[in-house]
Amino acid sequence: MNKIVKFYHEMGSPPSFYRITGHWLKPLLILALLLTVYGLIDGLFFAPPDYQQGDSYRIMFVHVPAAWMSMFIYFIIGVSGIIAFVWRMKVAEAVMMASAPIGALFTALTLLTGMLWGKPMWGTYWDWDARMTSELILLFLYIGVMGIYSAYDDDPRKAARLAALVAIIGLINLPIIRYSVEWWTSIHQGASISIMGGNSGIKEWSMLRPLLVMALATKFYYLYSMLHRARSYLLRTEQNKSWVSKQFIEN
Amino acid sequence: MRFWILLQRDVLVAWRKKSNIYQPLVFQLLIVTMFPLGLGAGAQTLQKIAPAVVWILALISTLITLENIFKDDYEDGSLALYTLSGMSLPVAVIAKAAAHWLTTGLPVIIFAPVIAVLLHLPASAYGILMLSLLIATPIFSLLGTVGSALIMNLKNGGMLLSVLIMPLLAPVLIFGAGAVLETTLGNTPVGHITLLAGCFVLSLTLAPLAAAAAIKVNLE
Amino acid sequence: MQSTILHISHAQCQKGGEPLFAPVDLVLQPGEMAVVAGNNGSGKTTLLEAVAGLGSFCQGGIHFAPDNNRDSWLQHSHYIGHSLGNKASLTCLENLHFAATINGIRTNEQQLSDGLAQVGLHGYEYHYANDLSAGQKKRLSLSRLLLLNKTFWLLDEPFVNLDQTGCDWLFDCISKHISQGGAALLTAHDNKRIHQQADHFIQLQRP
Amino acid sequence: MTPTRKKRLILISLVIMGVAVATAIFLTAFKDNIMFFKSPTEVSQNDYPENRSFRLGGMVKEGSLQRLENSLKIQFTVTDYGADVTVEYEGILPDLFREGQGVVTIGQMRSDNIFAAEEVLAKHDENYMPPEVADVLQTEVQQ
Repeated sequence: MNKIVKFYHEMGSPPSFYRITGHWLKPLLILALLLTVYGLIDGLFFAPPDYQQGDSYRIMFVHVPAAWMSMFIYFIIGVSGIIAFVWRMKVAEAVMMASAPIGALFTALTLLTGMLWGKPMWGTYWDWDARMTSELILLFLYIGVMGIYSAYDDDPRKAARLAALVAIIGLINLPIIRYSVEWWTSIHQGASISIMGGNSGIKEWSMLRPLLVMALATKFYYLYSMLHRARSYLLRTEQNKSWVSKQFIEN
Repeated sequence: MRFWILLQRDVLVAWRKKSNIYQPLVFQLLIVTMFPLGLGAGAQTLQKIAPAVVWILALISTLITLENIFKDDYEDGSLALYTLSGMSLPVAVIAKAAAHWLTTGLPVIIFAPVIAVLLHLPASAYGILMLSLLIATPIFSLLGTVGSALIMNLKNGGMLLSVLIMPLLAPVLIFGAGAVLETTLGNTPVGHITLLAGCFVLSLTLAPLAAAAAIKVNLE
Repeated sequence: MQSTILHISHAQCQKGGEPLFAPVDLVLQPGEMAVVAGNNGSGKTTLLEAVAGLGSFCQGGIHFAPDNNRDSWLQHSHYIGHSLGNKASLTCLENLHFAATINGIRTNEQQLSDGLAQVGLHGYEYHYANDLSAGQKKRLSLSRLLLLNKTFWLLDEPFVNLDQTGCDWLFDCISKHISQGGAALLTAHDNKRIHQQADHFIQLQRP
Repeated sequence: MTPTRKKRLILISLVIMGVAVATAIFLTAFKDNIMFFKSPTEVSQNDYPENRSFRLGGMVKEGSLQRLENSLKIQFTVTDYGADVTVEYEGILPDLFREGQGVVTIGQMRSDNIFAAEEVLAKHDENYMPPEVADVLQTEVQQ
């Protein structure tokens, strides 16, 4: 138990956060790359075609993990926003601001792959149904968080606190996205995988496998990219602190 | 008493500068003339888009006035007067929002039938149009205080304010324009109006807190 | 009165993550005046705003005896900053009325015009604040001090924009306030006279 | 209780109350169920806007798809197993358009009670499986 508490405190201080996560970057990147390559090959070549959609459904192996990430990252931003706002923790600010562009990227990827999937399957690139609209709003929220931060570029601390406030307000969108397909009957299908073990979704292991692998790969990629950005964020905002200059002397 | 004096002062300030009140309306009128000119279309097409256009115009003309809710007070220092008076900040925010609604939301509601006539909105929908705006314009003002508080010491914060506020206003637009549309189609707008009312209660509860938090951060 | 004491201990303000000035200590009791001096950009305004409650300290902080309650501190202090807090499109009377009411003080028109007369704005009751000169605007905001009757006055460069008689008047005004058991914390970067009068003199220095 | 604490308590209870009221309102509204579609049953009861586009959603009835002679038009029946509506459409159907599958059509009701679709969108479900599995499932169902 003591070890966990100690680890928690270490991760809260910028220098030890910087030092500890430095060791994680390379393994994370390698894991992310390997899993992506494996997942894509598995999904594109070895998974069986769908009984309805044939081969077109394979875009799901990018679309669904990206969609999960778009929401997962916003959740992380919201939580670290709360921590940054209430306890003014610098590392939380770094995690929040480092996550935002990655989340925006995954959201854009979700929308794009969704459109490419929608054209042949539904017959349209875009339909203003609740799921798509709320996902688009999620993209605007990411842009808002980054926008308010960059607007206050003369004072990063204040910028981060205001961005945290925007992120917390935006959390209200997450349940809307999640339940949009259930609350409004719309063209978008329901969840492919249900944690509660619903009666629908993907049952075939050979189809599920690449999806799960890709979900893991995107998580690792996010971790790698987020930590990488968070570290440089800390270097930038703490550039006058002694630990930063020590880092540069060591390298 | 503090609530009323703040409300009264803001209404008085707006009243002294009447251009703030009528300019959004002129703006609406100008934009609405662009629609028939740009579409080159007859009454039927206009009628089709009328619910959405009236609503979007109400939204945009309010949006351009949001920036100054706190910015003016911040610049002339009177923000310090009420933040340091010991008055509860969320209550002050509600007073500011109420004053903003009285000076921009209310004129927009009263003016809405004029816009609706120009777009050939069926007469049956006028009541619901005004009702939906009556519930929704306070939401604009309330969420506007949040946006305005976030950008109050930025020089050009207007665009950023739109980016921050628009996603939150999207559901309001969907339900509001939806209510009007359903009425023109002969359906019941009750569901949409109820959702609007829910949005109003939610923003009345949370927006003052968020705006107060933003003011506090901005004053640090 | 003796129980209300402002205690600033080892306080520092930050801008962009960097401390602005070396730590400041101050104990201000009723009947005392403190003057903050320093070059431009040394953080005088930031310090005063933080004391007033408009900002925050990155290190140390203020303690308000006896109960260190923010509300009671706000109840006992009034701050006049660079932005004077007058609404340009309201008349002098309306501005003063708003300031009094928002601070929970009921006034009648006679009291308000008396307040204006005291700062030499007699006859300007129905002029818009916008139409006043810079010095008159300053006088308008200073009139709040007399009306609100708070113990601690926090004044940011109060002598700027005032003419000679205005400066003399304000000087007397502050002296009188202090002799009656009030206290003042003000910034003045080059006013020798007030520097000499000060019970506490704080020269802000680079950290 | 100190005044500050009391104030905070009042504030928190007000917020909880506000959120609760809002949630209650939302839930009643969702009970009314705002539909983006009209179902064939609603259409058969004349519960649809006249002379105006609306969305009709349902299942494509098995064996109902046919090509009209001497034209590019196709005709099929949309059903919700309570009522049927005949839909006429000219254009390319999406890949997923199948008999027995969900469909969303946007168009107007003609006076001859045929729904003239301007757009046909296929709605598919969240089940993915290889064809063989689907076949097995199919035979199981038939048994």
